[in-house]
Amino acid sequence: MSASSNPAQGALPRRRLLDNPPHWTTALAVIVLVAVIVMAVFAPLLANFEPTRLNAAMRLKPASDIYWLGTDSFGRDLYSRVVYGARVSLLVGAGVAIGAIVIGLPLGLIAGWYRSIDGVLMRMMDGLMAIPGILLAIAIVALVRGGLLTVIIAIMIPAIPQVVRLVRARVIAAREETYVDAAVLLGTRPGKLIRKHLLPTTIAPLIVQGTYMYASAILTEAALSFLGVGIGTEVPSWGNIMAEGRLYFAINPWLVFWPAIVLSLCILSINLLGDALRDRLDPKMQGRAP
Amino acid sequence: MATAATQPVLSVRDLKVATRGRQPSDILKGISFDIHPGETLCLVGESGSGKSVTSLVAMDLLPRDELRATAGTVRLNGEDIITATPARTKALRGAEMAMIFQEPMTALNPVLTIGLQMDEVYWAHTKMRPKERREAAIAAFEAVHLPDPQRIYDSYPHQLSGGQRQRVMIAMALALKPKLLIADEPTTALDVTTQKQILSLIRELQEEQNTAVLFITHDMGVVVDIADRVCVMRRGEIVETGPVEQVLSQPREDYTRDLLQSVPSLTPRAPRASSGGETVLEINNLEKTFSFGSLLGKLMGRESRSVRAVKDVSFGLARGRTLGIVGESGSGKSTVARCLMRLEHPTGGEIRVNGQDIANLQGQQALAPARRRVQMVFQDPNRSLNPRLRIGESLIEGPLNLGENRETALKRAGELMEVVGLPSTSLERFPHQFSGGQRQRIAIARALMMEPEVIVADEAVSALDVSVQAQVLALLAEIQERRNLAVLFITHDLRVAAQICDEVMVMQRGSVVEMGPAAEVLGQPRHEYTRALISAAPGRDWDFAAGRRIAGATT
Amino acid sequence: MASYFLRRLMMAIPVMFFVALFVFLLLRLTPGDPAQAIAGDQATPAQLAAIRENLGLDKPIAGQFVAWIANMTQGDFGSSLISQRPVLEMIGQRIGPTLALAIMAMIFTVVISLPLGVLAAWRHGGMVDRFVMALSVVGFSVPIFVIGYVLIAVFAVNLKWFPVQGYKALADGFGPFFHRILMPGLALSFFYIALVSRMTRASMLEVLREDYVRTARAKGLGERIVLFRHALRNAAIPILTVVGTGFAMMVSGVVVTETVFNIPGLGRLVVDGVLARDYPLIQAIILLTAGTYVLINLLIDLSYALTDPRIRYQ
Amino acid sequence: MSFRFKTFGAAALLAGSLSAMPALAETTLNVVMQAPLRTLDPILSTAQIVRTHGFMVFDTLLGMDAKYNPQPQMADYAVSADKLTYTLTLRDGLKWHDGTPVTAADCVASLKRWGENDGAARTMMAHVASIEATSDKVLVIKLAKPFGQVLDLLAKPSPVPPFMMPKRLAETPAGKQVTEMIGSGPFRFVAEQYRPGDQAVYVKNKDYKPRSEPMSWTAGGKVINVDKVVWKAMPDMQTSINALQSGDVDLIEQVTIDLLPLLKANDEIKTGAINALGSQVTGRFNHRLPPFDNPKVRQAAMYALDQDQLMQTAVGDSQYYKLCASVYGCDVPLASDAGAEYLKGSAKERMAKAKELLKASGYDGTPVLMMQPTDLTILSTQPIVAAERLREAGFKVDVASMDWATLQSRKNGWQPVAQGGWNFFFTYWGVSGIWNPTVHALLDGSGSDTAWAGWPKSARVEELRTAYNAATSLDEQKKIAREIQQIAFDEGFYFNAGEFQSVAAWNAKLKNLQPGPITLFWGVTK
Repeated sequence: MSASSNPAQGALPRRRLLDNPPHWTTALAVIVLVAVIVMAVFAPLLANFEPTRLNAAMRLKPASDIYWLGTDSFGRDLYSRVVYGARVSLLVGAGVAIGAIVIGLPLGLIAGWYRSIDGVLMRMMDGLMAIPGILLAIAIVALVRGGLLTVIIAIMIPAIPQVVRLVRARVIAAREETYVDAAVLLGTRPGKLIRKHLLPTTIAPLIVQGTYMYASAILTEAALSFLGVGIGTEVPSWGNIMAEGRLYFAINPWLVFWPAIVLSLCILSINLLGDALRDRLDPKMQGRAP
Repeated sequence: MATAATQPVLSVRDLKVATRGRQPSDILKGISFDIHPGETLCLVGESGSGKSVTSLVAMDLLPRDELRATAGTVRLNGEDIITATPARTKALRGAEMAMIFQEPMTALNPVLTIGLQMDEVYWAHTKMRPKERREAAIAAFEAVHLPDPQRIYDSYPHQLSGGQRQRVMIAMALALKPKLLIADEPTTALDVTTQKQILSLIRELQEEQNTAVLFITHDMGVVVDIADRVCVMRRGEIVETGPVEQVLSQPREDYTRDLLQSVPSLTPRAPRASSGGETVLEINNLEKTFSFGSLLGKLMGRESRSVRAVKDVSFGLARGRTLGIVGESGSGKSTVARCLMRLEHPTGGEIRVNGQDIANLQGQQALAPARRRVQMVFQDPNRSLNPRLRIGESLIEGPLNLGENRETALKRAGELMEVVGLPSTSLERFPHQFSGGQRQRIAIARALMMEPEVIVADEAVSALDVSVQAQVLALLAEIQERRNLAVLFITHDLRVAAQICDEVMVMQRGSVVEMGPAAEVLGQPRHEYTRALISAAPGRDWDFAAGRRIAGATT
Repeated sequence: MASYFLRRLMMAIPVMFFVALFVFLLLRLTPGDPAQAIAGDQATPAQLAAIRENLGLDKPIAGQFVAWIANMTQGDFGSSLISQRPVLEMIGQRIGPTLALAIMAMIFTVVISLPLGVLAAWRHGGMVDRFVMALSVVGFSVPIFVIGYVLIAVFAVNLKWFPVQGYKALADGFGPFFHRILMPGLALSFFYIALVSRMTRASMLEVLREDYVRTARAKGLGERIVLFRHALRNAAIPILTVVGTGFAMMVSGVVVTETVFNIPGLGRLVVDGVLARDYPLIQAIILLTAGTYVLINLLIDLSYALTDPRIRYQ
Repeated sequence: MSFRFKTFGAAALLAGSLSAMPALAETTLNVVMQAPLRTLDPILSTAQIVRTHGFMVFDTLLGMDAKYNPQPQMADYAVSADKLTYTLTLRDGLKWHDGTPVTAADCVASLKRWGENDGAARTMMAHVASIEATSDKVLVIKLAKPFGQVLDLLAKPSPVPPFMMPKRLAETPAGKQVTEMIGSGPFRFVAEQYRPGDQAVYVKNKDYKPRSEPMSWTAGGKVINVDKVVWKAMPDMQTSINALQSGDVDLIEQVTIDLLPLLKANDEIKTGAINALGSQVTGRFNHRLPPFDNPKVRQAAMYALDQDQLMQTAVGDSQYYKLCASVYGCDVPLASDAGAEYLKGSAKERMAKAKELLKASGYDGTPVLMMQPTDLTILSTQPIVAAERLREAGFKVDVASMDWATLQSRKNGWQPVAQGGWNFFFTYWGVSGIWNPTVHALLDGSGSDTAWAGWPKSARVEELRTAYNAATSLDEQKKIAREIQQIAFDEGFYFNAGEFQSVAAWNAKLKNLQPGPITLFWGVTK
């Protein structure tokens, strides 16, 4: 049955994306994500207080009409901080995903196409992958002063090899396609060939991988903050809200749970979206882990 | 040999199968047929006709989450498979009915030994003891003429050749002497010489055991060789059925007739007069050796392994002529093509394009003149066009590289589309919107955009159904005529070679064994290997065009 | 097969060298001063300079690197700048709990996720399948420390079934050991259960579509044999691969889990080491973890060869 | 310096990894200390945990009693009439943990090493002509010029106390750590069970002969009533509290004050201050970089910052902090209200004054780079609170978050902010480390590169400090100290952000916990 080769294989990503109505989980995920993005963009309107506004007299208060989710140990409004926290978390996720792709994509294309460079480059990537990301991130955050950019870079560096590997694998697979041979025969030079024929094949998997990196970056930021090496407390992120809240877990566990719930929902949605994208962009990958 | 008096082993009535999902579509639209003991029924049809699905229903192996039988009965010895319990069909499978599949490479579990996989058949259906099972397995391997059955028993599938694996599959299928054997394109993936052996093996065992065989194929030649009766299928329906000689010689349906007409004749066409065109491509003493062996291996003093894929190949090709390279898989014919296109770097010899040796040129710039003169059409039309680019973009890629301006290139592309029989509006569309045959036309148009003097066609029609194949071949011939092209045609199919080649070169294991005018090489082969190839061609004693057996041919 | 293994082993050398170089440079370019960690925050610059000189930190970086590599090839990983104890000894003291935690988590993962994944694939679209998919998405989405805190809040603080924290070595008896490792092990394995069950499901789904599975069914074999003998062994390679690359993620999980459950393992040692700029200690731990990662992946390559004769006879 | 998860830096723990020893009615005290023990040399380290460790294993020649008076401990002392010769006579029965007797020569070597490492001791050594052992039992310190602090320094429980160790250890070079723990103190260190950063184990030194006088701080008889003390590090305060409630742990040295309500309900747990002295939080200006190189800008900042707000945010319950002007600690003999005008009035009034001063100062809007340690809870809130106040006053402030180790190292440089410099940060000091101008590192007015970070320069302060060292009467000392304090305020040496009390929690089974300048383990019974 030669028909077993997927008939959708040749179809365009854009087309497949809109083919069928989305699963209800995907719809829900999109709604949650839109809500989070609205939260981030309109944080000043939604928040009841400045997220950094201290009130030493109102420390660790339970939820009330004024403080919808209570206050933290600085007397800051938890609700407002959670709302503002969306900004940092989304930024970290976007920064990491985009950064890793921007750096990893050219490296992957080069490694996949030029065999002479492949060996050395991939050994370097293996080395980078062998260092547990969290240790690398801890060390890097300690390297430069803790700040948004540092955290993004620290989380991004261990993510780069993933992108390089993914792109390289795609390029090597695509190189076997006869349309690449055909392009060579048509006199297309390597630069244009990579750009026109190889690069596009990596886009769909990169979008999918990007969503997973996005989600995992937010989680890693939270873990770093939890370990005390994240973004400084002046800028609220869900991670450092939880990290600060954990000291008072026994007094008010909601200091941890509220940001945790929002964080988990957000990541859940990104992951669901990633799954949906993957199933649509690459039906062969259905159900495969990131 | 089959008589209607005996009760059929398999009786299919009004079988309908549909896809599951929101918009079910019918795959089988109500088909009926019977098979009697000792009889071979061929289901023949082009891709998508539903012949494989029929076999899966009979085995109760339909992928449940994709397809389901919506109506009809499938009776095995009178027992309806569709309504039988899974436990019952499980007991029948392997014992009463058995199946062999198209791909011997994937049909055996790669991580288990052959012996264990054979053993499972006995283990599942008999109460034999381990020792008896082993003896039975070895005996079964002997029965299918496998060399050294003991060794085979302990081997893993990857250690066997394709033909050996298919023998193992047959041994497994027939181990318990089932009443019904279903063979789904069992020889399609094999070389012709192996195919011939497997077909005669199936015949032999069938006669021994009086098995009913349901044989699925797309190859009319195979039908001639093996069928007692034929069902011609098209889009989920049986269009014609009857004894093989009757269907082949007096087809009632136009579809059947067209199908038969499309089968190229094995008899070489009349030689074309040499046009006296100049020689545009000349290959001298071409060599290609692949070596495997890492730097590390060399450091450790290990010999690097190497394979001489092409040994001392020389030929010339003049404008207006077609040279065919024929051979089985692994003969090096495709490597020759890739070397002369400089997709591979030859390890020796000369490749002269219009007199200039390009064997050692490096870089697109240096190769540009040769690239323009020599273009290629690939085997699989699904893979040779970039699915993400509009047809127009694919077509003008080469001209743009040569500096042609976009408008004029697009204009030429539109004209060429009409030349290959497609509307010029096709330029705006994407490859997946075309059928395989159309895509191959587009690929040809893309090659022509470069205004080449030579076209290399590497198995360019092998992936196409026979009717489409005929149209594409006709197109190629027409274009060659019109543009005075030199064509290098690489194929494993002697029928195709016989119909379009002026000269034929036969390759075996990297070397040229015989070369000369097509009529000579294919008509009076001198070399033993060529003779073996020809005698293995399925259906060679049937003249499809005339609808009759070729006098004097032996069965 | 030996040459296959040897080849993979040789490839690990440049990888490890790169790890060493990278870690060394990263740390030495990091501001922060181990002398301060030794002398305390009230120490004066003069005191710090004396300590630095003593530790050899005033020497050129390239020289320090070469000396470090040279010593290491002789098995000498150096001594902690802070505690002055041999790094290997310190690691030895802490590795037990970490290994115990990691191994328990792996056991939980395998015991729970393999059957789940196989069942989900077998009854594609059924209840188990939905459960596995839901579990896997949730498992990827909830931070490990939140899971830890929830477990503690429910099972330790409210139900009082388990101690809130702490660790007992296996040498103290299996009962106490298991009692304390169960919750951290589960918290840590949550992510992996999600990952591995999802991978198993996906891999099985793919394998179940293979021709040889159809062949096995065509022979009239029962589903159990088809699933576990024919399919699972073939599905094993991607699963093993995930387990191998998952090791790096396991390390992050371990660091956090050890903190939440107060387990005196390597994870905490390394975080402390980074924060105190204890270079030899961090270098050794990162190198050892990276080495373990490389080794695990090497073993997994080896296990490919064991599951797949095509690789074995290469 | 260390990485601390918890408030006040409690550290980590380790429960079950003690190898189970046969408990023959042996009493073991399981303690969660405020920080994990990572280094052992109590002369090289200024960290409180190492000092506490020092008092376990080592002894001092003199001890300090609850009235801040030096008293005999290992040695009795005699002072010559001209106050230039101090004769110390070792008491009988002192033995090192390796069994050898303690000799005067050992003590001379120990004092010399101490003199090289401790700041105040170095000052003293500048006045010393000779330290010699005149016999196995007697050592004599001769001063070249008058120095009023000799006994105080020999007895000081503040960093770094002059711990006595055998000569062979005391001869370790100044910058190198002593790792072999052989002292003559009331506990022996169990080296095999030491896991840096995780656990330290001490057993009762059965050869130790306590003095006969009653216990009072580090003076008097150190009577040990438990067989073993185990320090566990626990990075999570919640964990420590759970362990205390379950009985796994007997004592938590420092409890996060916000969590005290959790313990109040439990009758089996007692809480209270066992360390009599609090800790002062100090906000340090960098006098070498703009904008705080301008005294007027510093003054504006002094008015803007608010003790009460800083303390309330950091500590919460006002029961556990004190606000006072004294730079030497609120309850020490030298305490005074000099400079109190900077703290008087409502927060609003002071803010108005700050705005006014800043306007007048010629502040050009140079941003203040404030370093914030994220991993040290007790110091992580102040920069946030302070930044809010400074901004209100008209400053531009950048809060740079970093880990404590980075802050520690960064504070030692004075390059421009763009190249990694700093303007302001908070730290805290145990009162025993700042209780007079000799030991108070932040009052160093030399402005020299080797001074503690901040580098204020005041010739007058230096004169006064010299005078203080020579002064022998308390009244004279008080007068000098008062003047120094006033200058420190006027010149903006640093901002005194108040004094917090650490609170311990323990199982009610423990009795006779001794108050002290540091946590002491003598006297306690279980």
